[in-house]
Amino acid sequence: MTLTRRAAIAIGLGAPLVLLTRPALASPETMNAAIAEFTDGRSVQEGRITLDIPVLVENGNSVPMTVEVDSPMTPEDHVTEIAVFNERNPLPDVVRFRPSPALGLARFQTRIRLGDTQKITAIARLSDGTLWSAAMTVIVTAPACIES
Amino acid sequence: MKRGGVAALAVLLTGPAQADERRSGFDYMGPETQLMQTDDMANPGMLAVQAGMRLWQETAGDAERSCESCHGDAEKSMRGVAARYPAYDATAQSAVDVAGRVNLCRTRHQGAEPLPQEDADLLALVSLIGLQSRGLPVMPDPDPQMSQWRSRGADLFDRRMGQLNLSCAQCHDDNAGGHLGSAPIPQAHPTGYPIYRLEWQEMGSLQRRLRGCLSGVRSDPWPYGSDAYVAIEAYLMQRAAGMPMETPAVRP
Amino acid sequence: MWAGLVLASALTAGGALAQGLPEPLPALPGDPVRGRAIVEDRQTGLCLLCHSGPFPDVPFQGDLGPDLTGVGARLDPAELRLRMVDSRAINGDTIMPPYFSRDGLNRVGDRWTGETILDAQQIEDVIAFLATLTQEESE
Amino acid sequence: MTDALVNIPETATPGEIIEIKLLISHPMETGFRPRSDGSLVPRDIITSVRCLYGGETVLEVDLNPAISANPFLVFHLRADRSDEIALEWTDWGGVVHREARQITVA
Repeated sequence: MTLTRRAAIAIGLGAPLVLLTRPALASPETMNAAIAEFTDGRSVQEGRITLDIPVLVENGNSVPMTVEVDSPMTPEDHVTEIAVFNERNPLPDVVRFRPSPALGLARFQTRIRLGDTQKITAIARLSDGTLWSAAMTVIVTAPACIES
Repeated sequence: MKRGGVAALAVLLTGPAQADERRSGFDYMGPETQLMQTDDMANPGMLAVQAGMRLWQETAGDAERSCESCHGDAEKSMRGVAARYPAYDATAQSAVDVAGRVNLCRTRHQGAEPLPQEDADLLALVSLIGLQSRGLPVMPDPDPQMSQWRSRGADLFDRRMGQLNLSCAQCHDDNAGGHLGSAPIPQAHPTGYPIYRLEWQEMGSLQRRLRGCLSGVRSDPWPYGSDAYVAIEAYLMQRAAGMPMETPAVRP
Repeated sequence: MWAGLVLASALTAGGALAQGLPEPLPALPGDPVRGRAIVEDRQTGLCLLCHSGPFPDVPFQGDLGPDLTGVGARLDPAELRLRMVDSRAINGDTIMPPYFSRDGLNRVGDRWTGETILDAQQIEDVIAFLATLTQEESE
Repeated sequence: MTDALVNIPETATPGEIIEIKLLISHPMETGFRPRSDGSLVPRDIITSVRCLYGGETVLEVDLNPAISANPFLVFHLRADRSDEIALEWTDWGGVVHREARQITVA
């Protein structure tokens, strides 16, 4: 990697994490707009999908996230798409999974960036067209030491 | 050196009083970050190791030699090596850390330019070498020349620096386990370098980590490669004698 | 310079350490509202990296220094001022940075050479704010 | 050359749901990070990951700048036949990287 990839900031012992995500923060409104586009105005029910993220994370640069939908994953009854949204990163979209029933299990794990404490929302679209959601608030701690 | 020798050396170098109370930075991390380190398939440091394995076998420099040309299989020849470093190099009349050793090999034996500090290839090779000591106890170089390096490192560790006027020891000895903001202050045992630091989002050396603290107290870091860093590395590794190596570690 | 002189007089006053700096620094009277902002800002005051206190809106306060809850009842402004200006006058081994002293510093980074962590006005503002923290328990 | 760690079981029993892990060496530059002169470091991310089982797409993943550096992905697959399992990911320049493994199901 190159030296230029390191931000030339040396503020002292305390500095906020947000250097990654400075310019334009998304807002709950932009997240809601992105969700509305995904759901196409259909109603969303709570349940069937679970979102597993540590409530308190040590560094927002790498936050483990697991999303799982309670689905038999058969050709007749399966998940067609899962979308994850956030409300305070610069962009509301985090990740989308489009599984086929061949997976057998609708469970996905990845690591995400969170620029700040915020609400994360996951929505699953099933093969019958219904939409299911889960949401949770994740507290991102500010690292104490940031270097130049 | 045999196992008994390791234990004896550990006691000799650290004194028995510290032995029970030393904790790796690993112990201060949350379970998710710990799992990121312990699962080789989830640990981004293993990407550096993979790159290091490729580089180990690639020739470099005018001599058209690879690391492997001289050292053979890294898993055999490099076992335990990183646990001894920094070590004294009689020709250079200097203590060198593992990265410094790689660069000495490049200039002396490969006819290649030294790699810049924090160069991804250098970190990859040092990660590969470090992995071959994972789980082995830190076993500082017994060369008597090292003692002056360690005492210089101890002096620097205890010296207040910067506008905030703090020494390494004031945080990492006197206040280890306390919290600076939300961040727990670890005891400064460098058993896992190079580390994948979530803050950096890439691999980095102990020198980079030390520079971070120097900037944090509003001091000017020494240039990369300075003797001052090697001295502190040597001192810290002596304090960590007997603790298991963790390379490549993950830290917040 | 000025701080150094004040500190020297504090250090020598009356054999035992003087416990305070009664004279305000050359600044307008401290403003507790500005002082609170400085204390709560992790990049300006840095205070809550090490201290906790009655600051419900600030997450993740440190625990290295004394809790600031009730500090205004425990210490008078002169005592607060000395601890802010240079806490080494109270305890030579303190981890409290010298907020208004350039004495005896080592390897200060170029960006900060010749600068104090806070200026006189900021110190007075912080003192004015800390003096308001007289409630002994946080709610 | 992109480094990646790919973990796909070599064998499975028919109908077994296996776990697949992928860790890709990539900075996932967000496009929002300022340089010291104020300009932004251009975005450079992996945009998508695909899994193919015997040539049939079984999973597509869309990635955004909110995915961490060195993207890590864990998912599952019902192993019902011996065949090739391939992982393909597309970078910002549109280049597709591919790692494939053979699984024996018996």
